[in-house]
Amino acid sequence: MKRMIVFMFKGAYNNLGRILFANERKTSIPMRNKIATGQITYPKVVNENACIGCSACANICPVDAIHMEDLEEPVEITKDYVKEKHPVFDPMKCMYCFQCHDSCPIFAFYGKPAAIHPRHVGEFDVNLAELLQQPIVMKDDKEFEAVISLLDEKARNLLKEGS
Amino acid sequence: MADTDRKDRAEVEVPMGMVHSALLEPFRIRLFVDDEVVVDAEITYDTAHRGIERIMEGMPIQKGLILTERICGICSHIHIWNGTRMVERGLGIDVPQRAHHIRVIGNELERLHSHLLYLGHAFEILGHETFSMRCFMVREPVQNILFVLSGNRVHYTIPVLGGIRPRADISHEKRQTMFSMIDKLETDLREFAARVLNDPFIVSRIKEIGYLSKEDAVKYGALGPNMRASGIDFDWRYKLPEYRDHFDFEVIVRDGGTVLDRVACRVFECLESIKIIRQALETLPDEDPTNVDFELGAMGYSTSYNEAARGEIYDSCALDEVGRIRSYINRTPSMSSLSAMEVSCIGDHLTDASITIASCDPCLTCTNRMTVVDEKKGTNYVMEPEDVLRLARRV
Amino acid sequence: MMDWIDFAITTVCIPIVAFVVSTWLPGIMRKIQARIQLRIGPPVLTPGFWAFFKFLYKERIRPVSPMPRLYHSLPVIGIFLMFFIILLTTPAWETVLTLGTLVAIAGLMKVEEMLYLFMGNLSKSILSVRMPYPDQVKGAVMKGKVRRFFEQVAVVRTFKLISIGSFPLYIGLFVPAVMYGSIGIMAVASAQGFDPATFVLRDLFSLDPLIFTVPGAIGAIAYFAGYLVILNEYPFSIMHTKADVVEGPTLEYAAWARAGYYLMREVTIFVMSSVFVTLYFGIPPMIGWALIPHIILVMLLPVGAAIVSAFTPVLTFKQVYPLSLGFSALGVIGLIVAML
Amino acid sequence: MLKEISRKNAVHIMLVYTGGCNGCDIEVVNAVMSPFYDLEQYKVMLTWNPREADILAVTGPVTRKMEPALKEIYAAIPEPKLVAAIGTCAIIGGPYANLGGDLGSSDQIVGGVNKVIPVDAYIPGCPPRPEDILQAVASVIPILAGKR
Ligand code: SF4
Ligand code: SF4
Ligand code: SF4
Ligand code: SF4
Ligand code: SF4
Ligand code: SF4
Ligand code: SF4
Repeated sequence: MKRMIVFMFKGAYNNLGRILFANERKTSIPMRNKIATGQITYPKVVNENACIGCSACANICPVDAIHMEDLEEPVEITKDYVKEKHPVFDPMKCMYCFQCHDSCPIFAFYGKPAAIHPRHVGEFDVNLAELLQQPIVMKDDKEFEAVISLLDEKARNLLKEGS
Repeated sequence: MADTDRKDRAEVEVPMGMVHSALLEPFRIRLFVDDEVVVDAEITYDTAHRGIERIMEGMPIQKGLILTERICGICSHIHIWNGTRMVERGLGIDVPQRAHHIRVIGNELERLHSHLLYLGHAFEILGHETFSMRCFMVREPVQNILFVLSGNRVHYTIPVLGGIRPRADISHEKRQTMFSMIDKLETDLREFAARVLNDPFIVSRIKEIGYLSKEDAVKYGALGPNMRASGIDFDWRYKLPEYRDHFDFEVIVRDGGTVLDRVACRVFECLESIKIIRQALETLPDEDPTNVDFELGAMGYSTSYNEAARGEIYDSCALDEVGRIRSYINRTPSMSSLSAMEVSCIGDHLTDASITIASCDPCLTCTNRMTVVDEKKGTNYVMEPEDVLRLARRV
Repeated sequence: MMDWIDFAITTVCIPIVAFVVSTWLPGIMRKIQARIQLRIGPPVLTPGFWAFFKFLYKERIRPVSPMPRLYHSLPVIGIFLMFFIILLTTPAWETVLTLGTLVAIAGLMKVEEMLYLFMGNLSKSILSVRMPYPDQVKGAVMKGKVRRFFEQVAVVRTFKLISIGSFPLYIGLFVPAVMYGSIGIMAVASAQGFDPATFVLRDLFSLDPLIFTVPGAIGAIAYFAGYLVILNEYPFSIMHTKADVVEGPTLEYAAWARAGYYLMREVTIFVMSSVFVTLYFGIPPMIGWALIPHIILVMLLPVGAAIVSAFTPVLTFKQVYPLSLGFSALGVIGLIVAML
Repeated sequence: MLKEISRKNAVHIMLVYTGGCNGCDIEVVNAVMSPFYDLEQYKVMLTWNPREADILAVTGPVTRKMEPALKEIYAAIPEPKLVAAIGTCAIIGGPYANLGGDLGSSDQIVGGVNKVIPVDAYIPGCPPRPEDILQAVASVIPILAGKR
């Protein structure tokens, strides 16, 4: 009984504060400001510094939600491989089947986080030059061929050499 | 005998759904009432049938597994995990312990968010908006942890054959973040649980209604917390090596069988889940989380059971020589728990019936089964036992 | 002659005041609830004022109802009833018509409640029986029973609430009558020291409000419970509950008719509270200085209702009956104390 | 004048789930119920009654069973009204309408919402985050206000 009364008074006190002074408010004000100015952006789906620009994701996407755009400044990854394009993702078309993610060679061949993830790609660093020197771990030749056929020609040569 | 008795007493039918504030998901409830006391109930759930099992037929297994996740946005992880587990069992693929741990973490986080969602929904039906909002507030950190872990709040896509997707691997920083978020979550949850279970108004609304006896729970196949709230001590987590050998936790069993027990059961399960997540994070082995050293190929019929937030889940399928799916079957807990609710809401007030039905955590997206589509007439309907019998006789 | 001018001014102005103030009330209530729920909540004018005008400007549709015109006219009747009640409690009407008795108010409130019965029976929304779904080919044991719309379920509930739920309200209404031995509203107010002719703000402190006496306090609690019932506010919103009947009798109101329904509800919140202030604080609504304390005090009940409803679930009849009986019993105790 | 202002200041939103996976549904409910997001601060209030609604938020691919219900509910909303398709399922039918094995994609799905009723706003994601939903809803309100 005594506990109950103490509890009620405490509750009344807390709620008075909430009503009059908006204490303990949980609504996110930064988000409110962002929405008011229309600044909510779609989560990042391509990790630029992990992508080798091989076009596999764009080639496999069943609904054409990805297209490759030429980079303004090509990035030299190894001495004989220059990344010239990068994937651009259209969320309106995507159906989140993960085929782009699963066929991205960074994931398919090296088992590292893929450079593309249709949800949110996350923050991670990959040393591509080093990675591309590693031998490819993939037993099944058929599967290897299937994935490699998705890549553009330059990337195909590169990875075939690497394996 | 009892049936005819009831039949005479019912005066009216009150249909609810498919679009209704208390149901949320599209399903149809027909309540047969005498005055306002429910005499019989019929729950039908074919509206969300999307034919996932059928479109999976012949798909490469990796793609199919991604589709299993899309069966449901609440039990998303458990579907893909159980499917993956089934294939791994069938093909004998070794999975690193680290991957097991991360999958368990995913599953327990899912249990947390599912149970909290359940509570939020229950309060919404009780008309208690404030507490419903508190529930969602407590739930918010869980969603954030999941986002940190996997990059999405709902479909995390953690397991992949042989391990986990590297996106969901737990780095050192991630682990620290998760620890601190979980500590915060636990204090909030305990405070809230104490507040709820001591609120006289709420308890007066949910005690002594929706009684499901132990016998009925067995007979109608209630699963998961619904079954455990009726006094049946069974949990797949006791049997799975992923859990059994590594974690120390309790399975909550209560004897009452009422809505109050089902709610309380879930509240306490949440605390156990937090315990498991902590242990998993603490004992996370340091190794490569994904094993790519396996070959896909023909697989005989393989099965797997697991404990989803809402009860037992079952997957089975076979693979052909190139690893394509043959006859995937997935059976989910809501399916059978719902039929148990058809009986347990009998004898309650109409308003209580909706909380009773909600108290089994109905969620329909996995539950929709056989629909017959008559292309010529352009109609479709759900097969009834009589229809099946008729067809059988005709043959 | 003076009286008649006063009468005319009051008749025009008091409803306008009631309209203006009442459109704020739902917003204030919602804001309080939102604060308790630890969020920002809608701006104060949104739920009452702007929603009302928005609905006025929506496309007029024909409701699915056996008698659409009658159905649409019910909220209008409700609004007029409420304006009538508040006017009955003004001193100006009292001097001219001398109709302002507690019996009249109780009677009009009953009529107001009855409106829900008609509404429910006249509304046939899409959400239950009319939902396109092949129920009849399903396997239920009890095929072919009478199929009932949500609204009709709500009607049954309204009926139950009228017969017992709003009892506390009526007892709360009659505590002052017993206390001062008169059913005239002005008599009750003047017994508490109010004089419409000479009232200035300073007099506020020389009043002797009923609510500060023991029977008055008890009666006020009973009145408050009845107030929640008549507003269908949580915890007594069983005829309006989202858990099964969604919005009950008012489901089919759209466009201007829904605006009308909104206004009816808002005005009910205001008027019921205004009657309370008149009876328990002895300050009736009138064009003059008394209006200021009156309107401030009118906020009391809605604010109380908002706080209570933020902390209670909807109760079923299992709880409503005993609670309502309890409050009635409390009210009766108040009556007895008042008689002593 | 009053018309536009009032429409901008009070909006009612109704949710219909047409057979999605729950993911979108929950994120919408999150946007409405969670105090962290709080839809009501943008003057948008939740309703379950089509007669009261201005915006119809649809999640999930439209299944055959839900098609007639969705049409009727849309018809029950008085003008002006908007439809928001939430999630990739509601936009293009999601994986159910676009993926398939031997038997092709699902024949139980009519497709995206725009195959059944006209759609004014598309919110991508699987599921969209609550903040995406909030921003989209907040940004369609002026369209609603501008309607006849
Ligand atoms: S990769 Fe396959 S699915 Fe995609 S466009 Fe080419 S043929 Fe079609
Ligand atoms: S996840 Fe989206 S972008 Fe990637 S392949 Fe599938 S549809 Fe295309
Ligand atoms: S498949 Fe991966 S590496 Fe290749 S372009 Fe796409 S994101 Fe970049
Ligand atoms: S029964 Fe459920 S899980 Fe199976 S295809 Fe139908 S909707 Fe999907
Ligand atoms: S009863 Fe249901 S779960 Fe069992 S086999 Fe048939 S469809 Fe599958
Ligand atoms: S039981 Fe089915 S619908 Fe419910 S959460 Fe689990 S998978 Fe989803
Ligand atoms: S878009 Fe994704 S989350 Fe939404 S209903 Fe479809 S599958 Fe579920």
